[in-house]
Amino acid sequence: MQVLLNTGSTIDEGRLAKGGNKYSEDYKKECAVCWMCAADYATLGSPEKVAVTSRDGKHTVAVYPKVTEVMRSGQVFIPRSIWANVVVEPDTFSTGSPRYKGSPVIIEPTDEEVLSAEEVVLKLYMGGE
Amino acid sequence: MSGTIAIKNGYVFDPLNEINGDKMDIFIRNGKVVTELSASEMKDAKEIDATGKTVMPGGVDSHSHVAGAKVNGGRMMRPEDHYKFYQKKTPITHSGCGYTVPSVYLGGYEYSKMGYTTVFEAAVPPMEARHTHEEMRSTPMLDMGGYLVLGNNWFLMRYFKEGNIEKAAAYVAWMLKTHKTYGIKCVNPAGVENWGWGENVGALDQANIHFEVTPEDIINGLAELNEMLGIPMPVHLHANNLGHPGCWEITRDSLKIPKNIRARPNTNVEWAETKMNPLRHESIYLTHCQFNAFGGTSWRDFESGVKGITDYVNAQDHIVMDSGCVPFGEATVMTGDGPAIHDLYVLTGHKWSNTDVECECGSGVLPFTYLKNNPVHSVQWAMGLEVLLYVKDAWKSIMTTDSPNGGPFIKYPQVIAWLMSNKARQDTFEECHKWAQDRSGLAAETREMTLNEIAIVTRANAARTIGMSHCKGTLAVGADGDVAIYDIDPKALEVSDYESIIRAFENAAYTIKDGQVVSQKGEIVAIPEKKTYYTDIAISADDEKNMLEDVRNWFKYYTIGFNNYPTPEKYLANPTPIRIDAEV
Amino acid sequence: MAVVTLKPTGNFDLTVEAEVITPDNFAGKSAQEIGQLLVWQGPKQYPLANYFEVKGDGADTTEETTITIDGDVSRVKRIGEGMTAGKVLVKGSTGMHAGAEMVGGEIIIEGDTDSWAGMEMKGGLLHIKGNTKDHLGSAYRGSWHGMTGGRIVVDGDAVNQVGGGMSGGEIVIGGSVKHFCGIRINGGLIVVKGDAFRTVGAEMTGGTIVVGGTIERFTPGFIQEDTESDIKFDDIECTGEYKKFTGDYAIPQKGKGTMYVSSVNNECL
Amino acid sequence: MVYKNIICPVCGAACDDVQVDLDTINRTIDVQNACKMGNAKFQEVVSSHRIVRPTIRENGKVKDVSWDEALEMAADILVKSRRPLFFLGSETSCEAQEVGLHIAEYLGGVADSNATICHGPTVMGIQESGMVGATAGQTKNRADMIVYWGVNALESMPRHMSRYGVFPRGYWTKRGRFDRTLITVDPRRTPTATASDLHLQINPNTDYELLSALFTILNGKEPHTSIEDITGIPISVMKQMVEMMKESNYVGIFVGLGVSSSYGKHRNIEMALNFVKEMNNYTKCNIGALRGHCNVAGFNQLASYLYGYPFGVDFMKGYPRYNPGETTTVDLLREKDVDAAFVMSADLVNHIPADSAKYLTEIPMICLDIAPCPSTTAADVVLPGVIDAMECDGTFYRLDNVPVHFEPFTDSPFPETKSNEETLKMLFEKVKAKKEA
Repeated sequence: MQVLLNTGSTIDEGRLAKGGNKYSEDYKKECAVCWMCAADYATLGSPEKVAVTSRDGKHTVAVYPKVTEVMRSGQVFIPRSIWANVVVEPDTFSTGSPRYKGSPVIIEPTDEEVLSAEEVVLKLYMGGE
Repeated sequence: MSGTIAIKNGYVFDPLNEINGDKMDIFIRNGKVVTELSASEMKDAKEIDATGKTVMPGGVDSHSHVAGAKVNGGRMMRPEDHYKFYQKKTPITHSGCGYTVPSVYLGGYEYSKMGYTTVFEAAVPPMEARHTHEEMRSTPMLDMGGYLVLGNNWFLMRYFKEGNIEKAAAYVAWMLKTHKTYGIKCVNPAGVENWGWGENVGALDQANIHFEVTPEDIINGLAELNEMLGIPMPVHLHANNLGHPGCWEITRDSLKIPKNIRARPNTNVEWAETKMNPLRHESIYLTHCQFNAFGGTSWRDFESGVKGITDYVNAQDHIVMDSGCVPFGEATVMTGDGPAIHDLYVLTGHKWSNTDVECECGSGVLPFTYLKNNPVHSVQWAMGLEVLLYVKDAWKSIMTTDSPNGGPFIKYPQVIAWLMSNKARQDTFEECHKWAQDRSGLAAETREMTLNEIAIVTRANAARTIGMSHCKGTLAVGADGDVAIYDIDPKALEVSDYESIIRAFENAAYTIKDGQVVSQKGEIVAIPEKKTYYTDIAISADDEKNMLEDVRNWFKYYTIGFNNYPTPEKYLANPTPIRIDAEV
Repeated sequence: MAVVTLKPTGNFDLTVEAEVITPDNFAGKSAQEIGQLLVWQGPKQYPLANYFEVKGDGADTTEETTITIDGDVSRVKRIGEGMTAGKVLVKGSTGMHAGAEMVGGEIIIEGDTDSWAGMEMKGGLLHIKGNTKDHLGSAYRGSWHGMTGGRIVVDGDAVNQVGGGMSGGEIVIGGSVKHFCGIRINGGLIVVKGDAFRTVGAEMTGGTIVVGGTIERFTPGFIQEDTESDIKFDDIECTGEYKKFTGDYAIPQKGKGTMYVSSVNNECL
Repeated sequence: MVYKNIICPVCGAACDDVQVDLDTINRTIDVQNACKMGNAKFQEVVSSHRIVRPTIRENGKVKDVSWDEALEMAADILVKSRRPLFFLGSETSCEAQEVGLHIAEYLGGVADSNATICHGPTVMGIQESGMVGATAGQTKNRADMIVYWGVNALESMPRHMSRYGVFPRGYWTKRGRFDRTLITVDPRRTPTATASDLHLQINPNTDYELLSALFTILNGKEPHTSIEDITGIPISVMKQMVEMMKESNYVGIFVGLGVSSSYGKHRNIEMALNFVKEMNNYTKCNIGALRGHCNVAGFNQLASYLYGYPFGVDFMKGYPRYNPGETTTVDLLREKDVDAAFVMSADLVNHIPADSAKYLTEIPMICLDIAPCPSTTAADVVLPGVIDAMECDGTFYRLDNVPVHFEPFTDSPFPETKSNEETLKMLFEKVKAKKEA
């Protein structure tokens, strides 16, 4: 399903990041999460995990879904974090600032493991070092 | 020996010392002017042959916008001002950019190249004083200080309404020390507070909203407490109604307010041995007169109103003023007068920035281009020069462009040329809109300033006015060894060849600071130490305690805590307090 | 007419700034002298010959000098910057700022260009046969004065901010544009033959914009005045029926800009 | 020991009323007045995960080294680089950033900071339009209407509402929240939106169009009807909003990344700024940005006064140049146009898109930080950071560009350095020595 990805802060994302706990389980539970409305979640088949893929298909990341009333259909939200940024569009519109708000992405059910922040760096960015 | 130098055979112009183009030598030892150097000192000293050259004290700018929040606002919002005007780094200098709002390094170098060694920032918002000081600290080549903006301060307005001048004085003494600033700046008194509600004031007797004080109350109150405290400089006034046709009248009337207040500067310092009395006798220092001297009633019948002001100034002894000249071309207008800049936005539709500062003051910034074919701009050009040429006694005037409001300070050489050469003015009349001739009296003015008068309006009087002539603006024994040597032979000078005047003042042959050559023919050759001056007034502990009780009470209206409000000395380069024992 | 051919041979791992590649700089120089002209890569300058095989001498005059770049120079910036006459032919794609501030002469780019092509252009012709990116013919950051003269032709697509702050000259886009085409223009002509995504003519206060394709999201501050057919601007012809709008009324006291939008492709407007 | 009036070094609010009780024996810290984020950061002074030793990566293995060795290797990387990127993050002082700028200038590199991936477009909008703003106390004392546009203040700057925006009792707003109307514009129904009197739930990426329509209404014209479908907001609601604003005595608008980071970027902000400028012909109206990192405004101020440009400053040609999209971090990395990076007090790998982050992990990278994070994991040299406002003094600029001087309540845990400023000065000395050798 193609949706628009919004990213941004949540209070606990802020608490964990500012507290230097980016490698904690709590951080993963707070941030490796894709918020969506119930209808979209049902359309996906109510999966345990979803894969989010950038529009160009180059980057995919597995996260947990979270169903919430604050989202509208066709829009998802991932707290600002490494998981979100794997799929945020790197084009900056000639401004230096990538599309943290409103990047088109594809979401689908997945069985892939949800990686920790450290694993994302090591596996997705550093070639599995 | 560092800071030791002999400048031989130059034509010296040192107005405070009554030296008018005499051929003589200047000696500096350890950064200070001395009568002579001993033979052994001469061996180690640098010697400069100034034969056929003009020697003046280092230039002093008593009103320029070079550092602080609003200047930086101008820098930040104007990349288009910078991208074609830049300088590369050298082994000793930093790089920089910016034409009307240069970055701090570039600004310092550019002033130094013109022979300036001392510059005072015209407006320091108290709450943002740390910012101003950070920028001054980073500005190379120049000794500096800043004036604290106090004309719409809540605490003062409350004291003035209560008629409590003693507490107001105690507050000002505390504020100058707290923010390490030098004197009192008063911008659009009572009007800027009204701008907090999108309003202004229009008359000297119009009380503002809520605080119910008038511009007259504020000007009078500040001038009174200024002299009670013995502050080195007079109250520095940016009058009401700036930039509005017809504003010259309110300006003249503002100048009348402190007529009977006696100047009592009480600076406790060692004075250089000048022949003239270096102490100011003025109770008010009007800034950028040109912008406050608009005549007419609208833009259609706009004309110069300068004469109305200069006639009054010529007849009185309590006023000194700077000009705010308009040399045409790119400018960035920036002032503590928020509503004035809003009016310019309405007029032009340009980029416009504004920052209101809680409980204190405000500011506005707007890019501006003065065009020779624009009728109003061309009159403004004439007016700026009228201000300087109509004031008969050069000791009542100072040359500025209110940089970068009328134009950037790098245009000073051009302004000097217009002042010295009637031909330069006539040639410009040829190029600009005919209103310049029709709506001002400049075309008929034939006065040509002498080099001595130029020395008065560009250094001696600037230093004297702000109470810095104990060390600046003169080459008297004991003064700082700040010297500018220009490639002008006064004996051979033809003022009709004004291009040569411009060239000479653009790049001093030598700029010497504290006895060290720092720039030479437009090249920076050394980065000297610099000082930051501020006024440190001792008042009675009881007065301070009583006043601070009020201040603490009202501090809840700030968003910064009382303990985090002051500006620590670490923000100053070589903090240099000017001590005053107040007679409060 | 003399042709100087530059064949890319060097290492372009970091981008190269080569504002020196103009007929003005090449005229009157031999191939060897041209090879000694300096370009930037990072904070250092190197001879042009480190990056290009140079063949042919420049003509005596700028007008008669043609530069052919025979290959892909998509990591070379500022080709033809500020040129006043002569011709540059690029048989590939270029980096940013191609033909920026050009005053005269002709640049033909057979491939694509990166952003800022023809920035603040004053005269001449810049013809991009492929696609380009952002800020085509626009003003530098913070300035409201972009292109003032000359012509830019793009056969393919442009992306964002086409002609920002333009006050003269013409830009003709054969393909489509995305956001803010004609932002803040106050004069001149922009013709987009294909589609535009959104914010066409935003903040315009003068000048003319023609969109032949579909505008997906219309700029709200425009008001329809009229319908016109087969409009013509000197040699630029736009056939078919157009709805004529004025705007942008989001900018106070103005609304002197004209926007023509294809009737058939924008029925719902 | 209890310390008062401590400044919180977390977000742009720069709250200066934090009270800290530090027990150095039991290594505990109790913090009053700070929000959740602030409190978490203060715990870093005593945390167990703090980076305490410099490390380098050698043949893929990370090992502890002395400060001198780490600085030597860092200097080597920078001097060998042909075009280094200096990412001078905003979670440290202006004083440290200044040294970083000087090194970048010296080496002809590029200096950038968090603004580039935060409110950079806001600054660019200001460059197109100017900004009519005020210090935070103006809204506190005067504002009877607050608009949060594209910002979830309750979660991104938790004390904004209570200290500056909505709840504080100011001079003319003695009843706090009751004296104010609150409007939120956000595509999400955030906690901030829920707390508002009016929520415009706008379609994503249509901020420019909505602002343009509001402006058209302000100018007395009717916006094109297609605007309702585009933004998802009825024109009648837009008119209501404009009327509410005009009828207020003082409107304070706060924008967040929702405006500057969505499609349109700086043009969105530019339009908001234009609207505010014109609104001042009807009532008093100011605008400000909520700035996430504590000193992100500081770098903008510092770089502007030292070199003329607020971020993305390229010293390649020996003088400052600026062109976002070309001289900015994400673009330089995506285009592989730098070959080494120095990252200070910012977790850059975490915060930029994959293409750029991946390249960053491929080139030599030096990282100065206080806690393990994706950037330190990928770094070749890690220098332990000193925590500003807790362990050393310095300067931040808060969200409204007011500079705040902070004093520490404890010392740097490292005998080798007392602040990040000092660490950078040591690094600069080594860089100069190598370069001039």
